[in-house]
Amino acid sequence: MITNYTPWSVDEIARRVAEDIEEGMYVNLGIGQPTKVADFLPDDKDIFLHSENGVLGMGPEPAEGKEDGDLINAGKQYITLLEGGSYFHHGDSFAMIRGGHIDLCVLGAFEVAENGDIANWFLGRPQDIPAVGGAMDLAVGAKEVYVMMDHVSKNGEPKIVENLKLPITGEKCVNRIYTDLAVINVTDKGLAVREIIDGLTFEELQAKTGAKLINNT
Amino acid sequence: MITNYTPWSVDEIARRVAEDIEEGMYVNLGIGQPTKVADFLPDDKDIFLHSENGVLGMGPEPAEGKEDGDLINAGKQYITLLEGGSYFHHGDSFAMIRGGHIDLCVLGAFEVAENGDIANWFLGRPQDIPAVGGAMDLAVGAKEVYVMMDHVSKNGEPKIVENLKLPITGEKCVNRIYTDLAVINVTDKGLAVREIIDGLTFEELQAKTGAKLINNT
Amino acid sequence: MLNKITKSATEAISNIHDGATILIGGFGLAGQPAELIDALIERNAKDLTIVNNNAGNGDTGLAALLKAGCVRKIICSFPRQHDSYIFDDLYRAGKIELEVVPQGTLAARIQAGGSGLGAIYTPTAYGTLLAEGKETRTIDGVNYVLEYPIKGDFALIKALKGDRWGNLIYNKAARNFGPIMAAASSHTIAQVSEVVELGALDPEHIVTPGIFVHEVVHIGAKA
Amino acid sequence: MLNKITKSATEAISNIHDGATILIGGFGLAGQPAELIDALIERNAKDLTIVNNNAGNGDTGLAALLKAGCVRKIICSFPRQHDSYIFDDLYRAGKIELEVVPQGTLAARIQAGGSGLGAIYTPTAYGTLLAEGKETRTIDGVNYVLEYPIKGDFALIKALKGDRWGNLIYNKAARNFGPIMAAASSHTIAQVSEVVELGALDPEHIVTPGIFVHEVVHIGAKA
Repeated sequence: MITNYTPWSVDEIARRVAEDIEEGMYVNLGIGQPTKVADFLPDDKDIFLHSENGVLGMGPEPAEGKEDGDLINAGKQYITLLEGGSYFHHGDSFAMIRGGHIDLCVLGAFEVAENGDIANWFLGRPQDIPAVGGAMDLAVGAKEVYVMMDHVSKNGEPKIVENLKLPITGEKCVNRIYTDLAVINVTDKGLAVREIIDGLTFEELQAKTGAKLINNT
Repeated sequence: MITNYTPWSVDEIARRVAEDIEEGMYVNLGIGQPTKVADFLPDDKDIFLHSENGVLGMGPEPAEGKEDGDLINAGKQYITLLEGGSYFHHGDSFAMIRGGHIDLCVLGAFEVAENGDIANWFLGRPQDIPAVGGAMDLAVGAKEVYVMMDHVSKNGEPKIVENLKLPITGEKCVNRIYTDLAVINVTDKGLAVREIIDGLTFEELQAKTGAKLINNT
Repeated sequence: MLNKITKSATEAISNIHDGATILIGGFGLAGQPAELIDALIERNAKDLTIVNNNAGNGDTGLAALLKAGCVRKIICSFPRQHDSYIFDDLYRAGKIELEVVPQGTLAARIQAGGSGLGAIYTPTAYGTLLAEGKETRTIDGVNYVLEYPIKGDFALIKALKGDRWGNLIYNKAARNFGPIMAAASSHTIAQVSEVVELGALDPEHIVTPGIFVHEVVHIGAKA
Repeated sequence: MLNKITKSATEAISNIHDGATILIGGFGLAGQPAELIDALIERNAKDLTIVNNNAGNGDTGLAALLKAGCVRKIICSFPRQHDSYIFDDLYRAGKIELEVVPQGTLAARIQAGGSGLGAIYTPTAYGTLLAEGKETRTIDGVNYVLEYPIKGDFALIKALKGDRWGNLIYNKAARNFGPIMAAASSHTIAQVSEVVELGALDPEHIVTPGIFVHEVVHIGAKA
C-alpha cells in the first residue's frame, strides 16, 4: 500500500501540543512522551510547569555536571528551577492537582475511549506489577487533560476505542488527544477531529480508529 | 460560718498546674485563666507553648513598646517567640491539635462532669452568641486535658457535676481538674481527689462538689 | 510576561459580585486585609457570605463591611469578642446569618476545599450542638462528624511580600488562614506590604506558591 | 534542656520493633534516609510494613531493606521502576505484600493520619481497580472514594538541617513526603546533613516544626 503521509514524530506531536499551551497556564507533563512538550514551549511566555514531587516552575535540563540529585522531576530526571519557582511537600503538591489548580495535564495513554475515559497505568497481564504513581490524581484533578500518544499500537490496533479494554485510570476526563496522525477533541457529541496530518484522509484516519470520528477539520 | 482555709488565687492555681508540666511537653494554654500558667513555668526547662493561631515556642509578654500586632496568641494578646520557635498556618496548627501532637492542654470550664465531659464554650441563654474558637478541637485533640477553674460558680453552685447542664464542648476528655480548692483526677473509677488546700476537709470539699469524690489525698 | 500585580485594591476587587462567597484572612486584626476590605465596602457588593475566624473587631475592616450591610451570612469560629459590637447588634437584630464552626474544623474544611476532597470525618464537635443534624460515624472506636469543604469565589488575604507570579511570604502569626484560604478560592487577591522582583523570594521559603494567587496588590505602610 | 539530637543512626532506630509500620521519606533516591535504613537493616527487624512512594531502587537503601527480608508489606504508589528488580523478584515470588495507592491518595491518607481525621472522600481512583471494594459516595455530582488514614509507628526521613528541638528544613525536591510523614508518625527520626544551633533556623522558614520530630541524627556527607 502506498501512503502519501509521514506520521508526526514524537517531537512533532510535542511541538503541536506546546502550540496550544497559553501563557500563564499551570501545566503538569506526565512521564514519558509528554515530558518532551517542555522542549517546545515558547521562551517568551510564562508557562508554569508543575512536578508532582513538589516543584513548581521547572526549568530546562541542567547543564552537564550541574545535576543535583535533590532536584528531579516526577520521572526522576534531573531538572532546574526557574526564578520564581518554589518547592513544597507532597501534600501541597497533590492539593494543587486534586484541588483543580492545574490548568492542564498532558498524559500518555494506552487507550482513550470516545467518552474521554483513559487507561494509562496498568496492562493487567499476569506478569505486570501495578504501579500508578500520580496518574489517577492527574486524570481527575487537572482542569483539562490532553493525551499524547501514537494513534495505533505497535501491532496496529487502534488506541482510540469505543470502550476501554484495559484497566481504567480515570472516567470521562480526557479533553483532547494528540496522536502522530491527528488532533481530536473529546466532545459531548463525540470525537471531533480538529486536524489531520498532511496526506492522510479523514476516511483513512477513521479506519485506524476504534470509535466513530466527526470531521471538524 | 468560720472557715479555716483560704482558696487558692488564680496565680496559685496556675502555679500548681505549672508544677505538673514536664520538660519537653507541647502545651496549649486556653484563653483566660489558663494563660496565667505560662508565668509559672520553670525557666530551666524546655516546655513548648503552642498557640492555635500558628505559633509554637511562645515566649513571655513583650517589653513595653516592643508589641507587634502580627505576633499575638489565641487570646489576641501580644507575645514573643523563643529561639527555636516557628510559625505555620492554621491548617498545620490544628493538625498539631487534632492529630494528637499536643501533650497537654489547659482549659477553663463552666462545668466538668464526673466522666470527664466538659462545658466551656456556650452558656446557651437567649442573649448569648455562640462562639467556640478552638475549644472543641483542643478538648478532643490534646493527649491530656487539664481544667483550671473555680470550684464553685459565683452563685456558689458546684461546677463539678454528675452530668453537664450546659452545652457540651467535648465528651470524656478531661483528665484532671485544678480548682481554687483541690486537684482532682478524672479516673475510670470516678473523681479522685489528689490534693486539698490547707484547712479544708474532704467532707467540706465534697459538700461543694456536685458529684461523688474519692479521697486519694 | 505574566504579571499578577494589580495597581489598586479597587481594581483588584472589581470583579466581586453580589452573592459571592469570600474567604477573608486574618485572626482578629493580624493578617486581616483591611485595605482590600475597604475597597470592597466602597464597591458595595451585597449578599456576601464571609468566611473568617472572627466577625469583626471595632469599627474598621471586617466590622465596617458588616456595618455597611454587605454581608448576608458569616461563617466563623469566634464571633463574640469584647469589640465585636457591630456583629453583635446585627446578629441580635436578626440581620445577619451566623454559622459557627470550630476553628480546627474551619481550617480543615477550607483545606478540603483547596485540595479537592469531597468531605472529611473529624472528631471535633462530636456530641455537641455544633454537630446537631450532621452525619456521624465511628471509626476504630473514635466518633467522627462528617464535614464538607468550604470554597471561596474569592479570597482576600494579607501577606508580607509578593512577586509578579503571585508567590507569597507572610509575617509571623499574620500567616494564619492566608495560605489555606488562597488554596481554597477560585480567585485569590493578596495585599502585600512589599512587591519584590521575581527570584527575590527563596524557593525554599515561599509559603504560598503563585498557583494559588491571582492578583497581588501593593499596600504601603499607612502614613 | 531538651535535646533531640541522637548520636548515631544505630541508636536512633534502636526502638524499632518487629511488625512496626514505618513511613520512609523520599521520592526515588531524593530525600531517602539511606543511612537510617542501613541501620535498620543491621538491626534486622522483621515483618515491617513500609510506606514509601516507591519500592526501592538498585541495591541500596529501601531496596536493600527489602532484600534483607525485613519487609512483610509495602504500601506505595509506584513500585515498578527500571531499577526495582529486588522488589520485582520478591513480589513475583509471593514473598512481599503490595498495596498500591495513587500518589495523591497516599499523601492525603498520610495527611489525614497526621491531622487526626478519621477518613476522607477523594475523587482519585473512583471507578478503577484501586477503588474496588471501597465505599464510594457522590457529593455535589462528583464521585468519591472513602479512604482511611495512614499512620506510622515510626517515620524515617531525611532533611537538610535540624536543631535540638527537632525543627527541620529540607533541600529542594528532597522535601517531598518528609513533612507529612513526620506529622503522621508516633516517633519520627530525621537524618540531617547539618545540625545547627537553636535559633539558627528562621522561624518563618522552618518547614517541619519540632513537635513532629523526636530524634535528629547527623549524617555527614559521604567520604
